[in-house]
Amino acid sequence: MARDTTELSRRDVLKASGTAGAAGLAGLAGCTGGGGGSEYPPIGNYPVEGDEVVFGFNVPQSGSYSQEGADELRGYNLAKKHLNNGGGWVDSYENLSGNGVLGKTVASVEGDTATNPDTARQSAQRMINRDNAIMVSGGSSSAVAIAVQKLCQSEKVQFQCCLTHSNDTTGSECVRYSFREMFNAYMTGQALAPVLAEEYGENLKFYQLYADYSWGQTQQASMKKFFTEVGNWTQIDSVPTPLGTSDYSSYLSDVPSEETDVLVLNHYGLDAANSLPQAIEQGLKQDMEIVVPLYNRLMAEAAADSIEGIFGTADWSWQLSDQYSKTFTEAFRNEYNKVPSYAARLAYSQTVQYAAACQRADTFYPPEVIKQLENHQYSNAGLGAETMRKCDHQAQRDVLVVQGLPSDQQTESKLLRIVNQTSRDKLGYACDAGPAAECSLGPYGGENN
Amino acid sequence: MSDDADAVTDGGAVAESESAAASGGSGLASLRERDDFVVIATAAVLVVFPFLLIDVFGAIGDLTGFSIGGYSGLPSLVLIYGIVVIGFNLLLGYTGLLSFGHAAFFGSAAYSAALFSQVVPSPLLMVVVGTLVATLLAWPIGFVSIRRSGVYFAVLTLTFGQALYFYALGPGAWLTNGDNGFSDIAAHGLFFGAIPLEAPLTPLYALNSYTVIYAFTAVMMLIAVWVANRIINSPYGLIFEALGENEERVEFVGLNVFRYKLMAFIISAVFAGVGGTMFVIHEQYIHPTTGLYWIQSGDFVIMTVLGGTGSLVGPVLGAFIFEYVANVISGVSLPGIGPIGSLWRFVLGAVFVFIVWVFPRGVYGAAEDLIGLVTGGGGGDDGSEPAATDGGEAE
Amino acid sequence: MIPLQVDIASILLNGLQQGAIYALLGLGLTIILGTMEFLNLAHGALYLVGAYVGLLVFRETTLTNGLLYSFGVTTIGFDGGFLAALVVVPIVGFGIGLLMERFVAEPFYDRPETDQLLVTFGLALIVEEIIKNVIGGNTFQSIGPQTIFGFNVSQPVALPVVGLFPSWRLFIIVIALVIIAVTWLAIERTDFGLVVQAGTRDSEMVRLLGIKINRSYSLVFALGAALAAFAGLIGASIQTLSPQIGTDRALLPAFLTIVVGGAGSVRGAIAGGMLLGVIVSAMTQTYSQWAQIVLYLFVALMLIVRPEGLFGSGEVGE
Amino acid sequence: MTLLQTDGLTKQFGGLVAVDDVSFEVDSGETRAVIGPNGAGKSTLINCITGALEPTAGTVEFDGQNITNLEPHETVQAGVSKSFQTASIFPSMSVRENVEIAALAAEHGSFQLNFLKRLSGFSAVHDTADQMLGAVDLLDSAGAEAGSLPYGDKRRLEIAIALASEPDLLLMDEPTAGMSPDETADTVDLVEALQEDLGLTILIVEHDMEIIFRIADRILVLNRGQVIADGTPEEVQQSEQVQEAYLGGVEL
Repeated sequence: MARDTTELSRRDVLKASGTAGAAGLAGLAGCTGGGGGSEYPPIGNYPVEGDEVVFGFNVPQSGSYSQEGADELRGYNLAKKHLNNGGGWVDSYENLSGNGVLGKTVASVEGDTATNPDTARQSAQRMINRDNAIMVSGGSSSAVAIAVQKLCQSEKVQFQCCLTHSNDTTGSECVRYSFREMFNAYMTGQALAPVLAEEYGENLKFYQLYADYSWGQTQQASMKKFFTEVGNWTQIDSVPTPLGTSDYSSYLSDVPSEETDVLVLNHYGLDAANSLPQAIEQGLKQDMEIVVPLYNRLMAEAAADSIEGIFGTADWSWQLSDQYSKTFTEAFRNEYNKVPSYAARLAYSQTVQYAAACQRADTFYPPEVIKQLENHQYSNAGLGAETMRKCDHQAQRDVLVVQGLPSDQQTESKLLRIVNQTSRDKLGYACDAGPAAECSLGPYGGENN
Repeated sequence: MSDDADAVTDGGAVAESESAAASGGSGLASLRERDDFVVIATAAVLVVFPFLLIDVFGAIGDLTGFSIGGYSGLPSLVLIYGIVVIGFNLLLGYTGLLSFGHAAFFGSAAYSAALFSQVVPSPLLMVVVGTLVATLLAWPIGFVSIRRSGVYFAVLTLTFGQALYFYALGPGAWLTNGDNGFSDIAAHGLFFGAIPLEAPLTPLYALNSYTVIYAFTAVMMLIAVWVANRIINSPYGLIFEALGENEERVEFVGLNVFRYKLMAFIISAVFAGVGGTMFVIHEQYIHPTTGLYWIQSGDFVIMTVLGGTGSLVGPVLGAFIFEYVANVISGVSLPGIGPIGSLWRFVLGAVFVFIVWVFPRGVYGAAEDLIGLVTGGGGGDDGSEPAATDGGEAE
Repeated sequence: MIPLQVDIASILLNGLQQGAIYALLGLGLTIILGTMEFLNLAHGALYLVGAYVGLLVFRETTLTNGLLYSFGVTTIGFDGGFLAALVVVPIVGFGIGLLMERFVAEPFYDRPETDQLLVTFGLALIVEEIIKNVIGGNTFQSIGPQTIFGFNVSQPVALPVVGLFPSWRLFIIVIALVIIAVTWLAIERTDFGLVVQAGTRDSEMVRLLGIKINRSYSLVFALGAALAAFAGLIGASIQTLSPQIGTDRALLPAFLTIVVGGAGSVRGAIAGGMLLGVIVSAMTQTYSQWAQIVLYLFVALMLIVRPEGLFGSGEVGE
Repeated sequence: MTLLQTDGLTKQFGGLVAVDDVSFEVDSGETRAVIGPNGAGKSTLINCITGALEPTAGTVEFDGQNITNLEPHETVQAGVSKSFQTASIFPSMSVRENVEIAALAAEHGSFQLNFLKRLSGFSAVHDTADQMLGAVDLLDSAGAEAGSLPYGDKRRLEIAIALASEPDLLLMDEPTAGMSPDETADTVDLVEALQEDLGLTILIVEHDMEIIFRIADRILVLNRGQVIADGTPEEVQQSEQVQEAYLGGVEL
């Protein structure tokens, strides 16, 4: 855990008394002094003692999504730097001062989710119990996000979703203590289906492969729903592949090439960087179109010579002309001399949004911070006007439809072409429809919930 | 053969001759023999353990600047794995059978207890149901595996664990919630929710490391130690040890080797089952990777051998070292090197190879030899293989 | 759906390709286990090392985390191409095998089986962690070549029944089968091979007969290690590389192969590997979620019904 | 009256017939011997009796009960105990524990679910163990580790283990193999002593003629798996077949 300063914990009462011997300690009783603005009762890791507040950055440093994890970490550390010393979005947020949050400098601990929900949960547990993190964020597999947000709900510690696209995260598995900036599979279907119907035509037959966990499952369900509704396509089959598979030859040789018009690869990160090139290597592109519904720049980079003409959707792109996008891309490029992927944007914006909410609530007391985030209208996250909806904590925002560039037009950082930015009014669903219908958030945690 | 139920003089005339322990009958050794000493000693350690690990280590950590203190969940986790490895040691240390599939019993107990909690949210009943499922699973698996030995036994037990793992991950997801892990466990308090598990045991601030869940786990650990100690001091202890050394001779003294080895397997599975249910009550979450994957079975082996297969308590020490390195040392940042972070498995691997190479009888065995040397008791016996136990000492 | 015979043909072809890797792994493990009765759980680590050495030799790779990265090293490896890797990797494997036999295996020959299992289990853990922390925990792309021996292998080739099949995977099957055949001949025909065969039958007898055994022990161990490293190179040319591949993709399949084939039997390792490869590929193309489950239950059934395996002599590994 | 009887006992390993249609009896209280050159099938015969090997044909009856297809532990429970040629003991367990485990099996049968009962409370087991250790005068080193005993003591411990099973018939597989002359003499006296005070029936397998002729009541001579003579030491000595087998053979 990269700790900047020595760990100050609730046991500083013991240290203050200096008695190391076990004997006399039993008699020591005392209430917790210190911690600014502590008119609220203690809950989770609140109140925050000392002059520091700890954010937990729990990212995949190994496994299929390790590339996305590395970019997330860059986004998080950039946000921490700006929160403590100013710069980037912090300068233009009216209630962020640029010297920490509520007078406390932001310290961070890092953890490795290893793209595995169980490892992620243990790592988050250590951040909460041992490092007293007031907020945990990160991850790029929905199974990880769901596992960690459930832990945070029971430990009453705020969770800011990073890269998780499954409908379940703010659907059947939603919790009060978690907010998601990223769009979901349902919105991908809504944005992508019209573009594909127009590009490839109607009444086609499609075949799906999907990563066999929460994201893949809900993604292939949404694809089927909207491809059939919008383009009147029919699904031949939808086959699960274990997360982390790297050899897709058996699955791909099972695809009926004469019958299939469109092959949908619901894979992400390095899984997609394996399945897409292997599909092309096996000559499937000659008989059918291939679609990778969820794209990111790192995947495109890893499979650069296979993405030509391949459609997909993305959360954000550095090529957007929005003022906040420009500031963020510039700050990121100066710090790491490379262009940010949307994994970094999500990490950065979720951290800064949390800090702003704490400032607005003028306390770290979780229930108050949650109320500040709920139904918060904002347009300072690089995608124009957005609303963090109260009923399922899912951000209502635009979605980008993108297409892979041919190799000759690709530059070191420009690999995808933005086809269109589908506006949020043409996307989403009401609180009692789609995934939100299955969501029941759970208590705030304080007595007034 | 006359099956006369001879009069059992409970703890009566200990007919053992005076030179009880091989390591020169010092007073300590004969004291250790008496059955309840082990239980009292364990109880004493259990009372002090959280305070030692969290508060004292924490205070030392704050003084020295290294965060070496434990945190509130750690003591229970160590005891849970302690329960599992006590049982596992009866199979590996005493009977000499190395299984690579005990996660199957740990995980199946955890999942069945979690599912049962939605019907009856009582931790106590969860332990009963989970352990029952593990035992029912252990009987057939044991029955077919016990006939093999050596690498065949290890691989055979491994295959059952892996089959369960992939079932829980894929096709069994309707039951186990697959890769998302099972998290809606409905039991949050003892006696149908009356006493919340997470609540501190006493209102005293200085004792807030003692939670109800820790007390519940400590009691289960105490029972496990008591049962294991009775088994080792029963005919079974003698027979398991003999099986570990010369199976053919055991057959030729007229004992049914197959059924005793099967009992060793089932008993170790019961301990793993209890550990599994306590794990799910403590964590309120279970995932195939922790519950059923073969790496978890491998961790049980590491803990047992690291601690020392030659004694009852040794493996628990191994469980402590393993969990401490995994959860605390991983948070320490050394001045020169920076954060240890995920290097902890490297630290563990190095320590493990060193122990197996130099101290085949594990940390506990090494400590015992050291004490033997220090007290001039002629030193502990030189049992070189791990399956060896101290001669006459039936601790 | 797909006509039946196309399905079966592609199952067999994919099975052969996966089976070839299993056979290479099993072969290495079984001659070590058979000759020296030494249980080597670090066999997977040799596969891992072979893959990473192949990566370093084959192309320049950019790092994103790990110790080297923190020291400012952002790209490692030199553009040697696949040919160089084909030569270098087995040699490196052979060298490591010699060292391992000398410093790890020898002190443990007369220690009980559980000790051998545990020290190599710890060693595998250390190797995996060193690679994970030095080169970084993330996953690298596979290192399949574009052209080799003048053939362009990046395009799929049209095969009669199967239809389009990646040509590089055909090459893998050929290369692997050649190496397996060469190894089999070396063991069946040469006098060094005779020692290996005698060893796999009854290693004590060989020692008693006074054959200068420890020199050939290190040769056998080195050969086994070279085969594992070579399997790592081949595996890494079609699948991604990460520090975890040593256990999931190499160690478990190697042990499953040798117990199905019969511990200590060279023929058994080859047959066992191929059989398991076909089972996995058949299940993946039919009920993919059940593939691993059926694989493990098949091995369990084999161990119960025919404990000595297909060609085993039964007394090795008991 | 006959205690043990084999009828047409045969054991084939593939083509090799190790024991070929052997029928012989052992009367209770008798010291019976089986001799023959190496490879005559003596050990195979014993293994077929104890159940370690499954006979290809023929039956074995003990005390009127058919024990042909019993597992070794069932044969021991029936009253047939065996002491091994190689001192098969439990090296890192104490001498006392080595004998106690056999006494335990004798007292409580081949399997019990008494895993919570305290062993120290089994006074009958401890008494038998002490009695047997006394019989082979190893009582003073009862607490020592069995592995640390000298070879002669290990062989005597081995016999004590066999005795602790309270057998009616004791099979002794070359008890004097690898022993010095005076150790051999002690063992022979021990066997004779056991005969008298325990009233034990003993079946000794040996290829050392000189001992056998001194202590055996009746001798069965085997050669290449077949019975070539069966009778008192005197009768066996005169039979030409025995002389021819042994003259032709290496020994004598």
